[in-house]
Amino acid sequence: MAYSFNIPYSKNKLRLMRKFVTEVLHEHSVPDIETNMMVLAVDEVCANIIIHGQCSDLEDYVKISISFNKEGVWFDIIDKGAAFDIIKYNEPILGDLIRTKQKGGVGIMLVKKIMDKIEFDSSPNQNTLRLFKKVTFEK
Amino acid sequence: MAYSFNIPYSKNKLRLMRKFVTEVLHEHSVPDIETNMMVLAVDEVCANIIIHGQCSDLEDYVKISISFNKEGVWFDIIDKGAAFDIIKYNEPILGDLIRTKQKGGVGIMLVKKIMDKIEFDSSPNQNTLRLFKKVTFEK
Amino acid sequence: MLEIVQTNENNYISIAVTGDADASSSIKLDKGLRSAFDESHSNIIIDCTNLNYISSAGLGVFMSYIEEINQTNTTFVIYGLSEKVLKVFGILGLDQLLILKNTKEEALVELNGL
Amino acid sequence: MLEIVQTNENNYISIAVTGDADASSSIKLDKGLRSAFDESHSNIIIDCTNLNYISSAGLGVFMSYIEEINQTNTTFVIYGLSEKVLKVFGILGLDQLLILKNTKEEALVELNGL
Ligand SMILES: Nc1ncnc2c1ncn2[C@@H]1O[C@H](COP(=O)(O)OP(=O)(O)O)[C@@H](O)[C@H]1O
Ligand SMILES: Nc1ncnc2c1ncn2[C@@H]1O[C@H](COP(=O)(O)OP(=O)(O)O)[C@@H](O)[C@H]1O
Repeated sequence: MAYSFNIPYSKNKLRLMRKFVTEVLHEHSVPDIETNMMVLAVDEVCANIIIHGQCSDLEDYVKISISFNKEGVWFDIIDKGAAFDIIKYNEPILGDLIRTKQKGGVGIMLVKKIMDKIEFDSSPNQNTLRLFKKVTFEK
Repeated sequence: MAYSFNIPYSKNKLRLMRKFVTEVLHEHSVPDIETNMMVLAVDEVCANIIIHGQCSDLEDYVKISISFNKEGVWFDIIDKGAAFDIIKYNEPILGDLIRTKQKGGVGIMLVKKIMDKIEFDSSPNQNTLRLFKKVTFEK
Repeated sequence: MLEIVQTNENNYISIAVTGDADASSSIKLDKGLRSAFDESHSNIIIDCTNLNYISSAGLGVFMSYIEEINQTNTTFVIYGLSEKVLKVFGILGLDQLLILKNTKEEALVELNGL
Repeated sequence: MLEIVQTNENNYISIAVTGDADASSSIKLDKGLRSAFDESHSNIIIDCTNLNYISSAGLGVFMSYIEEINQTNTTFVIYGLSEKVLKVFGILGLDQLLILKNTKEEALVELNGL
Protein backbone atom coordinates (compact mmCIF):
# COMPACT_ATOMS: atom_id res chain seq x y z
CA MET A 1 0.00 0.00 0.00
CA ALA A 2 1.52 3.31 -1.02
CA TYR A 3 0.46 6.95 -0.84
CA SER A 4 2.01 10.05 -2.18
CA PHE A 5 1.42 13.75 -2.20
CA ASN A 6 3.01 16.96 -3.34
CA ILE A 7 3.21 20.02 -1.17
CA PRO A 8 4.04 23.52 -2.38
CA TYR A 9 7.48 24.95 -1.54
CA SER A 10 6.27 26.95 1.41
CA LYS A 11 7.12 26.82 5.10
CA ASN A 12 3.53 27.45 6.06
CA LYS A 13 2.41 24.35 4.16
CA LEU A 14 4.48 22.07 6.41
CA ARG A 15 1.60 21.81 8.85
CA LEU A 16 -0.65 20.40 6.14
CA MET A 17 2.07 17.94 5.11
CA ARG A 18 2.32 16.77 8.72
CA LYS A 19 -1.43 16.21 8.81
CA PHE A 20 -1.23 14.11 5.64
CA VAL A 21 1.56 11.95 6.98
CA THR A 22 -0.17 11.62 10.35
CA GLU A 23 -3.44 10.50 8.72
CA VAL A 24 -1.71 7.91 6.57
CA LEU A 25 0.26 6.45 9.46
CA HIS A 26 -2.84 6.48 11.62
CA GLU A 27 -4.73 4.64 8.87
CA HIS A 28 -2.08 1.94 9.09
CA SER A 29 -2.26 1.67 12.88
CA VAL A 30 1.11 3.16 13.69
CA PRO A 31 1.21 4.11 17.41
CA ASP A 32 0.93 7.87 18.17
CA ILE A 33 4.39 8.39 19.65
CA GLU A 34 6.10 6.72 16.70
CA THR A 35 3.88 8.56 14.24
CA ASN A 36 5.00 11.86 15.73
CA MET A 37 8.66 10.82 15.47
CA MET A 38 8.38 9.94 11.79
CA VAL A 39 6.35 13.05 11.03
CA LEU A 40 9.13 15.04 12.70
CA ALA A 41 11.84 13.43 10.57
CA VAL A 42 9.91 14.10 7.35
CA ASP A 43 9.14 17.64 8.52
CA GLU A 44 12.84 18.34 9.11
CA VAL A 45 13.80 17.12 5.66
CA CYS A 46 11.02 19.09 3.95
CA ALA A 47 11.78 22.24 5.94
CA ASN A 48 15.44 22.00 4.88
CA ILE A 49 14.46 21.58 1.24
CA ILE A 50 12.22 24.64 1.44
CA ILE A 51 14.67 26.76 3.43
CA HIS A 52 18.06 25.67 2.07
CA GLY A 53 17.19 23.90 -1.18
CA GLN A 54 17.44 27.00 -3.37
CA CYS A 55 14.88 25.69 -5.81
CA SER A 56 14.64 28.12 -8.69
CA ASP A 57 11.14 27.25 -9.82
CA LEU A 58 8.62 28.60 -7.34
CA GLU A 59 5.89 26.52 -8.91
CA ASP A 60 7.59 23.30 -7.90
CA TYR A 61 6.79 20.86 -5.15
CA VAL A 62 8.27 18.53 -2.63
CA LYS A 63 6.87 15.06 -3.24
CA ILE A 64 6.40 12.63 -0.38
CA SER A 65 5.60 8.96 -0.89
CA ILE A 66 4.80 6.62 1.94
CA SER A 67 4.82 2.87 1.57
CA PHE A 68 4.37 0.05 4.01
CA ASN A 69 5.82 -3.39 4.36
CA LYS A 70 5.67 -5.91 7.20
CA GLU A 71 8.74 -4.47 8.90
CA GLY A 72 7.89 -0.81 8.77
CA VAL A 73 7.46 2.31 6.69
CA TRP A 74 9.46 3.86 3.84
CA PHE A 75 9.27 7.58 3.14
CA ASP A 76 10.55 8.87 -0.19
CA ILE A 77 11.11 12.61 -0.27
CA ILE A 78 11.74 13.98 -3.73
CA ASP A 79 12.73 17.52 -4.64
CA LYS A 80 14.30 19.40 -7.51
CA GLY A 81 16.50 21.78 -5.51
CA ALA A 82 20.24 21.64 -4.87
CA ALA A 83 21.44 18.09 -4.15
CA PHE A 84 22.23 17.73 -0.47
CA ASP A 85 23.26 14.37 0.97
CA ILE A 86 22.39 14.29 4.64
CA ILE A 87 24.21 10.96 5.02
CA LYS A 88 27.54 12.66 4.29
CA TYR A 89 26.71 15.68 6.43
CA ASN A 90 28.65 15.82 9.71
CA GLU A 91 26.43 16.99 12.50
CA PRO A 92 27.79 19.60 14.90
CA ILE A 93 28.25 18.87 18.62
CA LEU A 94 25.19 19.81 20.65
CA GLY A 95 27.27 21.43 23.41
CA ASP A 96 28.91 23.77 20.89
CA LEU A 97 25.54 24.86 19.53
CA ILE A 98 24.29 25.57 23.05
CA ARG A 99 27.43 27.48 24.07
CA THR A 100 27.21 29.67 20.98
CA LYS A 101 23.45 30.15 21.46
CA GLN A 102 22.55 28.76 18.04
CA LYS A 103 18.84 28.63 17.30
CA GLY A 104 19.12 25.77 14.85
CA GLY A 105 21.37 23.12 13.50
CA VAL A 106 19.81 20.03 15.05
CA GLY A 107 17.38 19.02 12.30
CA ILE A 108 19.55 16.44 10.57
CA MET A 109 20.64 15.11 13.96
CA LEU A 110 17.01 14.37 14.74
CA VAL A 111 16.42 12.68 11.39
CA LYS A 112 19.42 10.40 11.88
CA LYS A 113 18.45 9.52 15.46
CA ILE A 114 14.85 8.75 14.51
CA MET A 115 15.24 6.79 11.31
CA ASP A 116 16.59 3.25 10.93
CA LYS A 117 17.80 3.48 7.33
CA ILE A 118 18.66 6.47 5.15
CA GLU A 119 19.43 6.35 1.42
CA PHE A 120 20.17 9.28 -0.86
CA ASP A 121 20.13 9.38 -4.60
CA SER A 122 20.57 12.37 -6.85
CA SER A 123 20.04 12.65 -10.59
CA PRO A 124 20.28 15.82 -12.68
CA ASN A 125 16.48 16.04 -12.47
CA GLN A 126 15.76 15.39 -8.84
CA ASN A 127 16.98 14.27 -5.44
CA THR A 128 15.45 11.35 -3.62
CA LEU A 129 15.94 10.84 0.07
CA ARG A 130 14.61 7.53 1.34
CA LEU A 131 13.95 7.06 5.04
CA PHE A 132 12.95 3.79 6.65
CA LYS A 133 11.55 3.27 10.12
CA LYS A 134 10.86 -0.10 11.75
CA VAL A 135 7.35 -0.23 13.15
CA THR A 136 5.39 -2.68 15.26
CA PHE A 137 1.93 -2.11 13.84
CA GLU A 138 -0.85 -2.06 16.42
CA LYS A 139 -3.10 -4.53 14.58
CA MET B 1 -1.09 26.98 -5.15
CA ALA B 2 -1.60 23.34 -6.05
CA TYR B 3 -1.66 20.06 -4.18
CA SER B 4 -1.87 16.51 -5.35
CA PHE B 5 -2.03 13.05 -3.93
CA ASN B 6 -2.43 9.48 -4.98
CA ILE B 7 -4.73 7.07 -3.22
CA PRO B 8 -4.70 3.31 -3.61
CA TYR B 9 -7.53 1.71 -5.59
CA SER B 10 -9.53 0.69 -2.56
CA LYS B 11 -12.99 1.66 -1.33
CA ASN B 12 -11.82 1.80 2.24
CA LYS B 13 -9.21 4.43 1.35
CA LEU B 14 -11.89 6.90 0.27
CA ARG B 15 -12.21 8.17 3.82
CA LEU B 16 -8.54 9.13 3.84
CA MET B 17 -8.91 10.84 0.47
CA ARG B 18 -11.81 12.85 1.86
CA LYS B 19 -9.68 13.92 4.81
CA PHE B 20 -6.94 15.07 2.44
CA VAL B 21 -9.31 17.13 0.32
CA THR B 22 -11.03 18.55 3.40
CA GLU B 23 -7.69 19.64 4.91
CA VAL B 24 -6.57 21.32 1.71
CA LEU B 25 -9.84 23.21 1.25
CA HIS B 26 -9.84 24.15 4.92
CA GLU B 27 -6.27 25.45 4.53
CA HIS B 28 -7.60 27.75 1.80
CA SER B 29 -10.52 29.02 3.87
CA VAL B 30 -13.32 27.33 1.94
CA PRO B 31 -16.51 27.36 4.05
CA ASP B 32 -17.49 24.01 5.64
CA ILE B 33 -20.73 23.41 3.75
CA GLU B 34 -19.07 24.01 0.37
CA THR B 35 -16.06 21.93 1.37
CA ASN B 36 -18.37 19.00 2.09
CA MET B 37 -20.08 19.44 -1.29
CA MET B 38 -16.81 19.38 -3.21
CA VAL B 39 -15.48 16.48 -1.16
CA LEU B 40 -18.68 14.62 -2.03
CA ALA B 41 -18.27 15.23 -5.76
CA VAL B 42 -14.65 14.03 -5.71
CA ASP B 43 -15.65 11.04 -3.56
CA GLU B 44 -18.32 10.03 -6.07
CA VAL B 45 -15.89 10.17 -8.97
CA CYS B 46 -13.21 8.23 -7.10
CA ALA B 47 -15.69 5.62 -5.86
CA ASN B 48 -16.86 5.08 -9.44
CA ILE B 49 -13.30 4.67 -10.67
CA ILE B 50 -12.61 2.11 -7.96
CA ILE B 51 -15.92 0.25 -8.36
CA HIS B 52 -16.58 0.49 -12.10
CA GLY B 53 -13.21 1.45 -13.57
CA GLN B 54 -11.99 -2.11 -14.12
CA CYS B 55 -8.39 -1.15 -13.63
CA SER B 56 -6.26 -4.20 -14.33
CA ASP B 57 -3.24 -3.19 -12.32
CA LEU B 58 -4.01 -3.48 -8.63
CA GLU B 59 -0.89 -1.52 -7.76
CA ASP B 60 -2.24 1.58 -9.44
CA TYR B 61 -3.66 4.75 -7.98
CA VAL B 62 -6.22 7.44 -8.46
CA LYS B 63 -4.46 10.79 -8.54
CA ILE B 64 -6.16 13.92 -7.30
CA SER B 65 -4.80 17.41 -7.85
CA ILE B 66 -6.32 20.49 -6.32
CA SER B 67 -5.51 23.97 -7.50
CA PHE B 68 -6.85 27.36 -6.58
CA ASN B 69 -7.48 30.55 -8.46
CA LYS B 70 -9.37 33.69 -7.51
CA GLU B 71 -12.69 32.34 -8.72
CA GLY B 72 -12.61 28.93 -7.15
CA VAL B 73 -11.10 25.47 -7.10
CA TRP B 74 -10.13 22.99 -9.81
CA PHE B 75 -9.96 19.27 -9.07
CA ASP B 76 -8.17 17.00 -11.53
CA ILE B 77 -8.93 13.33 -11.06
CA ILE B 78 -6.66 11.04 -13.03
CA ASP B 79 -6.99 7.28 -13.39
CA LYS B 80 -5.80 4.50 -15.69
CA GLY B 81 -9.01 2.46 -15.81
CA ALA B 82 -11.63 2.26 -18.56
CA ALA B 83 -12.39 5.66 -20.05
CA PHE B 84 -15.79 6.86 -18.86
CA ASP B 85 -17.08 10.29 -19.82
CA ILE B 86 -19.55 11.46 -17.20
CA ILE B 87 -20.40 14.48 -19.35
CA LYS B 88 -21.95 12.22 -21.99
CA TYR B 89 -23.64 10.00 -19.42
CA ASN B 90 -27.41 10.44 -19.25
CA GLU B 91 -28.59 10.34 -15.69
CA PRO B 92 -31.68 8.28 -14.85
CA ILE B 93 -34.87 9.87 -13.48
CA LEU B 94 -34.92 9.90 -9.70
CA GLY B 95 -38.56 8.79 -9.52
CA ASP B 96 -37.76 5.68 -11.56
CA LEU B 97 -34.90 4.75 -9.25
CA ILE B 98 -37.16 5.15 -6.23
CA ARG B 99 -40.04 3.14 -7.74
CA THR B 100 -37.70 0.29 -8.62
CA LYS B 101 -36.01 0.48 -5.19
CA GLN B 102 -32.53 1.05 -6.60
CA LYS B 103 -29.82 1.49 -4.00
CA GLY B 104 -27.59 3.53 -6.25
CA GLY B 105 -27.38 5.41 -9.47
CA VAL B 106 -27.33 8.98 -8.19
CA GLY B 107 -23.58 9.57 -7.92
CA ILE B 108 -23.05 11.31 -11.24
CA MET B 109 -26.24 13.29 -10.70
CA LEU B 110 -24.72 14.70 -7.52
CA VAL B 111 -21.42 15.54 -9.23
CA LYS B 112 -23.22 17.45 -11.99
CA LYS B 113 -25.44 19.34 -9.57
CA ILE B 114 -22.52 20.32 -7.34
CA MET B 115 -19.87 21.31 -9.85
CA ASP B 116 -19.85 24.42 -12.04
CA LYS B 117 -17.64 23.10 -14.86
CA ILE B 118 -16.77 19.57 -15.93
CA GLU B 119 -14.15 18.62 -18.54
CA PHE B 120 -13.12 15.13 -19.58
CA ASP B 121 -10.08 14.06 -21.48
CA SER B 122 -8.93 10.55 -22.24
CA SER B 123 -5.63 9.39 -23.70
CA PRO B 124 -4.51 5.77 -24.16
CA ASN B 125 -2.56 6.14 -20.90
CA GLN B 126 -5.00 7.81 -18.60
CA ASN B 127 -8.29 9.59 -18.10
CA THR B 128 -8.50 13.07 -16.66
CA LEU B 129 -11.71 14.45 -15.25
CA ARG B 130 -11.52 18.13 -14.37
CA LEU B 131 -14.08 19.62 -12.00
CA PHE B 132 -14.37 23.31 -11.19
CA LYS B 133 -16.33 24.89 -8.37
CA LYS B 134 -16.81 28.62 -7.82
CA VAL B 135 -15.94 29.59 -4.28
CA THR B 136 -16.20 32.74 -2.21
CA PHE B 137 -13.17 32.30 0.01
CA GLU B 138 -13.71 33.29 3.64
CA LYS B 139 -10.63 35.50 3.88
CA MET C 1 -16.31 3.40 9.72
CA LEU C 2 -20.05 3.34 10.13
CA GLU C 3 -21.79 2.12 13.24
CA ILE C 4 -25.44 1.14 13.41
CA VAL C 5 -27.12 0.64 16.77
CA GLN C 6 -30.73 -0.45 17.01
CA THR C 7 -32.82 0.13 20.14
CA ASN C 8 -36.36 -1.21 20.47
CA GLU C 9 -38.62 1.08 22.49
CA ASN C 10 -42.23 0.51 23.44
CA ASN C 11 -43.82 1.87 20.33
CA TYR C 12 -40.93 2.47 17.97
CA ILE C 13 -37.56 1.24 16.76
CA SER C 14 -34.68 3.69 16.92
CA ILE C 15 -31.56 3.28 14.78
CA ALA C 16 -28.52 5.41 15.57
CA VAL C 17 -26.13 5.93 12.67
CA THR C 18 -22.59 7.03 13.54
CA GLY C 19 -19.72 7.84 11.19
CA ASP C 20 -19.43 8.02 7.42
CA ALA C 21 -22.00 6.42 5.10
CA ASP C 22 -19.94 6.08 1.93
CA ALA C 23 -19.29 3.58 -0.87
CA SER C 24 -17.49 1.21 1.45
CA SER C 25 -19.76 1.36 4.49
CA SER C 26 -23.33 2.00 3.33
CA ILE C 27 -24.07 -1.69 3.02
CA LYS C 28 -24.09 -1.70 6.83
CA LEU C 29 -26.74 1.00 6.85
CA ASP C 30 -28.80 -1.09 4.44
CA LYS C 31 -28.54 -4.16 6.66
CA GLY C 32 -29.60 -2.09 9.66
CA LEU C 33 -32.67 -0.67 7.92
CA ARG C 34 -33.55 -4.03 6.38
CA SER C 35 -33.68 -5.74 9.76
CA ALA C 36 -35.82 -2.95 11.24
CA PHE C 37 -38.28 -3.20 8.34
CA ASP C 38 -38.27 -6.99 8.66
CA GLU C 39 -39.54 -6.66 12.21
CA SER C 40 -42.51 -4.91 10.53
CA HIS C 41 -42.58 -2.20 13.10
CA SER C 42 -44.74 0.67 11.93
CA ASN C 43 -42.61 3.35 13.63
CA ILE C 44 -38.94 3.74 12.83
CA ILE C 45 -36.77 6.73 13.76
CA ILE C 46 -33.23 7.22 12.57
CA ASP C 47 -30.86 9.15 14.81
CA CYS C 48 -28.32 10.84 12.53
CA THR C 49 -26.85 13.14 15.19
CA ASN C 50 -23.47 11.49 14.68
CA LEU C 51 -23.68 10.89 10.95
CA ASN C 52 -20.60 12.78 9.82
CA TYR C 53 -20.86 12.23 6.08
CA ILE C 54 -23.12 10.72 3.46
CA SER C 55 -22.40 9.99 -0.20
CA SER C 56 -24.68 8.71 -2.96
CA ALA C 57 -24.27 5.19 -1.61
CA GLY C 58 -25.85 6.22 1.69
CA LEU C 59 -28.53 8.36 0.05
CA GLY C 60 -29.28 5.39 -2.21
CA VAL C 61 -29.98 3.19 0.80
CA PHE C 62 -32.55 5.66 2.16
CA MET C 63 -34.03 6.14 -1.34
CA SER C 64 -34.56 2.40 -1.76
CA TYR C 65 -36.91 2.29 1.26
CA ILE C 66 -39.19 5.14 0.15
CA GLU C 67 -41.53 2.78 -1.74
CA GLU C 68 -41.67 0.36 1.16
CA ILE C 69 -42.36 3.18 3.63
CA ASN C 70 -45.31 4.31 1.54
CA GLN C 71 -46.65 0.82 0.76
CA THR C 72 -46.46 -0.41 4.36
CA ASN C 73 -47.63 2.82 5.98
CA THR C 74 -44.50 2.90 8.09
CA THR C 75 -43.78 6.16 9.86
CA PHE C 76 -40.09 6.66 9.10
CA VAL C 77 -38.47 9.77 10.52
CA ILE C 78 -34.84 10.84 10.24
CA TYR C 79 -33.58 13.38 12.78
CA GLY C 80 -30.44 15.15 13.91
CA LEU C 81 -28.83 15.75 10.51
CA SER C 82 -26.00 18.27 10.62
CA GLU C 83 -26.34 21.23 8.29
CA LYS C 84 -23.79 19.86 5.82
CA VAL C 85 -25.44 16.42 5.65
CA LEU C 86 -28.90 17.98 5.37
CA LYS C 87 -27.65 20.00 2.39
CA VAL C 88 -26.64 16.75 0.69
CA PHE C 89 -30.18 15.34 1.13
CA GLY C 90 -31.36 18.57 -0.44
CA ILE C 91 -29.31 18.34 -3.64
CA LEU C 92 -31.65 15.75 -5.14
CA GLY C 93 -34.75 16.84 -3.23
CA LEU C 94 -34.73 13.80 -0.93
CA ASP C 95 -35.55 16.21 1.90
CA GLN C 96 -39.02 16.41 0.30
CA LEU C 97 -39.47 12.65 -0.07
CA LEU C 98 -38.39 11.64 3.43
CA ILE C 99 -39.47 13.10 6.78
CA LEU C 100 -36.51 14.96 8.27
CA LYS C 101 -36.69 16.53 11.73
CA ASN C 102 -34.16 18.46 13.77
CA THR C 103 -34.55 16.78 17.15
CA LYS C 104 -35.63 13.51 18.69
CA GLU C 105 -38.55 15.33 20.33
CA GLU C 106 -39.82 16.51 16.96
CA ALA C 107 -39.35 13.03 15.53
CA LEU C 108 -41.45 11.51 18.34
CA VAL C 109 -44.18 14.12 17.86
CA GLU C 110 -44.32 12.93 14.25
CA LEU C 111 -44.86 9.32 15.40
CA ASN C 112 -47.48 10.16 18.01
CA GLY C 113 -49.25 12.54 15.73
CA LEU C 114 -50.47 9.54 13.71
CA MET D 1 -0.20 28.43 14.00
CA LEU D 2 1.57 29.14 17.26
CA GLU D 3 0.19 31.35 19.95
CA ILE D 4 2.25 32.84 22.75
CA VAL D 5 0.54 34.41 25.73
CA GLN D 6 2.55 36.00 28.52
CA THR D 7 1.13 36.56 32.01
CA ASN D 8 3.04 38.42 34.70
CA GLU D 9 2.36 37.06 38.19
CA ASN D 10 3.71 38.35 41.48
CA ASN D 11 6.95 36.46 41.47
CA TYR D 12 7.15 34.88 38.06
CA ILE D 13 6.39 35.27 34.37
CA SER D 14 4.28 32.58 32.74
CA ILE D 15 4.32 31.99 28.99
CA ALA D 16 1.66 29.74 27.48
CA VAL D 17 2.59 28.15 24.16
CA THR D 18 -0.28 26.84 22.02
CA GLY D 19 -0.11 25.05 18.68
CA ASP D 20 2.79 23.87 16.54
CA ALA D 21 6.34 25.16 17.00
CA ASP D 22 7.79 24.41 13.58
CA ALA D 23 10.04 25.98 10.95
CA SER D 24 7.46 28.59 10.08
CA SER D 25 6.25 29.54 13.55
CA SER D 26 9.12 29.12 16.00
CA ILE D 27 10.30 32.67 15.49
CA LYS D 28 7.22 33.67 17.49
CA LEU D 29 8.34 31.46 20.35
CA ASP D 30 11.75 33.12 20.23
CA LYS D 31 10.22 36.59 20.38
CA GLY D 32 8.11 35.53 23.34
CA LEU D 33 11.07 34.16 25.28
CA ARG D 34 13.27 37.11 24.33
CA SER D 35 10.83 39.63 25.76
CA ALA D 36 10.45 37.61 28.98
CA PHE D 37 14.23 37.46 29.40
CA ASP D 38 14.50 41.17 28.58
CA GLU D 39 12.26 41.94 31.54
CA SER D 40 15.07 40.26 33.52
CA HIS D 41 12.67 38.34 35.65
CA SER D 42 14.45 35.59 37.53
CA ASN D 43 11.52 33.15 37.38
CA ILE D 44 10.01 32.07 34.07
CA ILE D 45 7.63 29.15 33.59
CA ILE D 46 6.52 27.89 30.20
CA ASP D 47 3.09 26.28 29.95
CA CYS D 48 3.27 23.72 27.14
CA THR D 49 -0.04 22.01 27.93
CA ASN D 50 -1.32 22.99 24.50
CA LEU D 51 1.92 22.64 22.56
CA ASN D 52 0.83 20.11 19.97
CA TYR D 53 4.10 19.70 18.08
CA ILE D 54 7.72 20.78 18.16
CA SER D 55 10.39 20.46 15.48
CA SER D 56 14.09 21.26 15.54
CA ALA D 57 13.25 24.93 15.00
CA GLY D 58 11.31 25.01 18.27
CA LEU D 59 13.87 22.92 20.15
CA GLY D 60 16.54 25.27 18.82
CA VAL D 61 14.80 28.24 20.39
CA PHE D 62 14.81 26.61 23.83
CA MET D 63 18.42 25.47 23.30
CA SER D 64 19.57 28.98 22.56
CA TYR D 65 18.47 30.19 25.99
CA ILE D 66 20.28 27.51 28.01
CA GLU D 67 23.46 29.60 28.32
CA GLU D 68 21.51 32.69 29.31
CA ILE D 69 19.51 30.72 31.91
CA ASN D 70 22.73 29.52 33.51
CA GLN D 71 24.58 32.84 33.27
CA THR D 72 21.73 34.92 34.68
CA ASN D 73 20.64 32.40 37.32
CA THR D 74 17.14 32.43 35.88
CA THR D 75 14.84 29.67 37.07
CA PHE D 76 13.31 28.49 33.82
CA VAL D 77 10.80 25.64 34.05
CA ILE D 78 8.83 24.05 31.23
CA TYR D 79 5.70 22.10 32.19
CA GLY D 80 2.77 20.26 30.69
CA LEU D 81 4.53 18.58 27.76
CA SER D 82 2.49 15.81 26.18
CA GLU D 83 4.17 12.43 26.01
CA LYS D 84 4.93 12.75 22.29
CA VAL D 85 6.47 16.22 22.65
CA LEU D 86 8.44 15.14 25.72
CA LYS D 87 9.88 12.27 23.68
CA VAL D 88 11.14 14.80 21.12
CA PHE D 89 12.97 16.74 23.86
CA GLY D 90 14.48 13.42 24.85
CA ILE D 91 15.96 12.54 21.44
CA LEU D 92 18.85 14.96 21.88
CA GLY D 93 18.91 14.83 25.67
CA LEU D 94 17.44 18.32 26.08
CA ASP D 95 15.27 16.87 28.84
CA GLN D 96 18.50 16.74 30.88
CA LEU D 97 19.57 20.31 30.07
CA LEU D 98 16.27 22.02 30.76
CA ILE D 99 13.96 21.63 33.77
CA LEU D 100 10.81 19.84 32.63
CA LYS D 101 7.89 19.25 34.99
CA ASN D 102 4.52 17.59 34.52
CA THR D 103 2.23 20.11 36.13
CA LYS D 104 2.05 23.79 36.98
CA GLU D 105 2.11 22.86 40.68
CA GLU D 106 5.41 21.03 40.26
CA ALA D 107 6.78 23.93 38.22
CA LEU D 108 5.90 26.39 41.00
CA VAL D 109 7.48 24.15 43.64
CA GLU D 110 10.66 24.40 41.57
CA LEU D 111 10.52 28.22 41.68
CA ASN D 112 9.75 28.45 45.39
CA GLY D 113 12.28 25.80 46.26
CA LEU D 114 15.00 28.30 45.42
N1 LIG E 1 18.10 20.34 1.26
C1 LIG E 1 19.20 21.05 1.60
N2 LIG E 1 19.86 21.77 0.66
C2 LIG E 1 20.96 22.47 0.99
N3 LIG E 1 21.49 22.52 2.21
C3 LIG E 1 20.91 21.84 3.19
C4 LIG E 1 19.74 21.06 2.94
N4 LIG E 1 19.38 20.46 4.10
C5 LIG E 1 20.28 20.85 5.02
N5 LIG E 1 21.21 21.68 4.49
C6 LIG E 1 22.36 22.29 5.23
O1 LIG E 1 22.60 21.55 6.41
C7 LIG E 1 22.58 22.40 7.56
C8 LIG E 1 22.07 21.65 8.77
O2 LIG E 1 20.70 21.34 8.63
P1 LIG E 1 19.84 21.04 9.92
O3 LIG E 1 20.58 20.05 10.77
O4 LIG E 1 18.48 20.66 9.50
O5 LIG E 1 19.80 22.40 10.72
P2 LIG E 1 19.21 23.83 10.31
O6 LIG E 1 18.35 23.64 9.11
O7 LIG E 1 18.48 24.23 11.50
O8 LIG E 1 20.43 24.69 10.04
C9 LIG E 1 21.71 23.57 7.14
O9 LIG E 1 21.99 24.73 7.89
C10 LIG E 1 22.07 23.72 5.66
O10 LIG E 1 23.27 24.47 5.52
N1 LIG F 1 -15.22 5.37 -13.93
C1 LIG F 1 -16.21 4.63 -14.48
N2 LIG F 1 -15.91 3.61 -15.30
C2 LIG F 1 -16.89 2.87 -15.86
N3 LIG F 1 -18.21 3.06 -15.64
C3 LIG F 1 -18.58 4.05 -14.82
C4 LIG F 1 -17.60 4.89 -14.20
N4 LIG F 1 -18.27 5.80 -13.46
C5 LIG F 1 -19.58 5.53 -13.60
N5 LIG F 1 -19.80 4.49 -14.43
C6 LIG F 1 -21.13 3.94 -14.82
O1 LIG F 1 -22.12 4.93 -14.59
C7 LIG F 1 -23.14 4.43 -13.74
C8 LIG F 1 -23.74 5.50 -12.90
O2 LIG F 1 -22.82 5.95 -11.94
P1 LIG F 1 -23.35 6.70 -10.64
O3 LIG F 1 -24.30 7.75 -11.04
O4 LIG F 1 -22.17 7.13 -9.86
O5 LIG F 1 -24.17 5.60 -9.84
P2 LIG F 1 -23.68 4.21 -9.20
O6 LIG F 1 -22.20 4.21 -9.17
O7 LIG F 1 -24.30 4.23 -7.86
O8 LIG F 1 -24.27 3.17 -10.10
C9 LIG F 1 -22.48 3.31 -12.94
O9 LIG F 1 -23.41 2.36 -12.49
C10 LIG F 1 -21.52 2.74 -13.99
O10 LIG F 1 -22.18 1.84 -14.83
